[in-house]
Amino acid sequence: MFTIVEEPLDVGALIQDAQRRDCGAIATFVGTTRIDVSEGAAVEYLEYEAYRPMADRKLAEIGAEIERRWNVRHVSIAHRLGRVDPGEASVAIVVAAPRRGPAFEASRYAIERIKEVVPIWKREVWSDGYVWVGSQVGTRDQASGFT
Amino acid sequence: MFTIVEEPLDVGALIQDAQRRDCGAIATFVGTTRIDVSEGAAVEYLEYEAYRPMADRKLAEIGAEIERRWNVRHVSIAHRLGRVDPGEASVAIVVAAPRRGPAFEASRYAIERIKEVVPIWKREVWSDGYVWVGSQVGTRDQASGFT
Amino acid sequence: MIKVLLFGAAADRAGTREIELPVEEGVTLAKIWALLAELHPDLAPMRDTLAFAVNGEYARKDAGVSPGDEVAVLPPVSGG
Amino acid sequence: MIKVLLFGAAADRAGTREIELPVEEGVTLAKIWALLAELHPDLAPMRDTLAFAVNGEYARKDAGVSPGDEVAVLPPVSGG
Repeated sequence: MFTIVEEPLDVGALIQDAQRRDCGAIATFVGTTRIDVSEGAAVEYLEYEAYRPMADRKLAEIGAEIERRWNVRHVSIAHRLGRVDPGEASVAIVVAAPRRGPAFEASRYAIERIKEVVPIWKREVWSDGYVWVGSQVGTRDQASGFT
Repeated sequence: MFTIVEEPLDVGALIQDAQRRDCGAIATFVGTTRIDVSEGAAVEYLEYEAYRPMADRKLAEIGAEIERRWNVRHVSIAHRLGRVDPGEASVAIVVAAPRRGPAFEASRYAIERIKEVVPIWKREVWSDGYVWVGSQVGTRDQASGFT
Repeated sequence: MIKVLLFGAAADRAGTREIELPVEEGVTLAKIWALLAELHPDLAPMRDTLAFAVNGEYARKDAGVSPGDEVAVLPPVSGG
Repeated sequence: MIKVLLFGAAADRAGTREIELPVEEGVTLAKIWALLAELHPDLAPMRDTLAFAVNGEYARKDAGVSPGDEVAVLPPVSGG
């Protein structure tokens, strides 16, 4: 239910696994690699790394928090590591609940928490260097953090 | 992008079609057949009917409303007709946006609007009769609307 | 003539999904509803829950209808 | 000895992903940080942005560390 993988995510399969007779709603969030263009350069891909197994455990903790706070019956989260090309899925969150309100709220909560507490980092690899997102450290001229 | 079909929905394919290099978020809502049990009977399946092509046009109008109100780049809605078995998907909404806030809001809005304005009806087929949801008309004893 | 389509619980109550009614130019939906309720008395109790469409768009009960139009009788929708 | 793992921008700045440090029982994370910043001065400017973990759980800078523990230096996370 909480996985960190190197391969492309199969979101359709994750949703199928969430289908239950006691649920009327499945809310899914998929984070994809958005390509920014600035100053004549473009992001070519993202590269993710994680501190494992802490990251795995934090994903499971988010799932447990959700099951305490909302009436949901299924939570799965899959996060990708390594190179993720433009438009591809880096994270998928699938929540099934009897009613849609809790499903929406819980899926939103999951992505916000992932971005706060799960030890995963990405760097943008541009045509002219890379930048660690959040730290602004890297080899691009624009990566001016802490210089 | 806005379809009403008799076959099972392929949500994975809908999400794949929504992946874009200029978007960082895909919010998906899937409505599934939830099985209620009451007074010793159970729902065996749901059966949907639509007033077409008005229903098709209303789905497209919801898509257009969303594109006016939020910064989203892709909206697709698929609704199923005919018999839908327990746990299966009756509706799928997929919204891709540069940022996740608008994607979440728009997908929520879509399902609320579908339930308000799209001329589609379902009846619950129970082991002991059926009931039109919303009208409470049917052949079950509990279907006591307008007696 | 106009064609009246009935859906969901309304089709159930009327025992039919389609009715042809002879009407004159400019007759209102309210008048058409009165005719329907007379022809199919089991529909009458649903009155306050129904919506109507003319040629595939929601219309108020005071809207006028012309021969050749398609009127739809719409119980509370329950898609999703 | 303790093992210090560095990630993301911190690994970049330090030029390494893993450092072994000889420490005594009960040394604080603050002290370990001071040692790291001395060994790898390019890390020093990141100080206010970093979080730390001891044995896979977030820990405050006044937390004590024992020989054999695993300390991780965590830049602002950017998953999702």
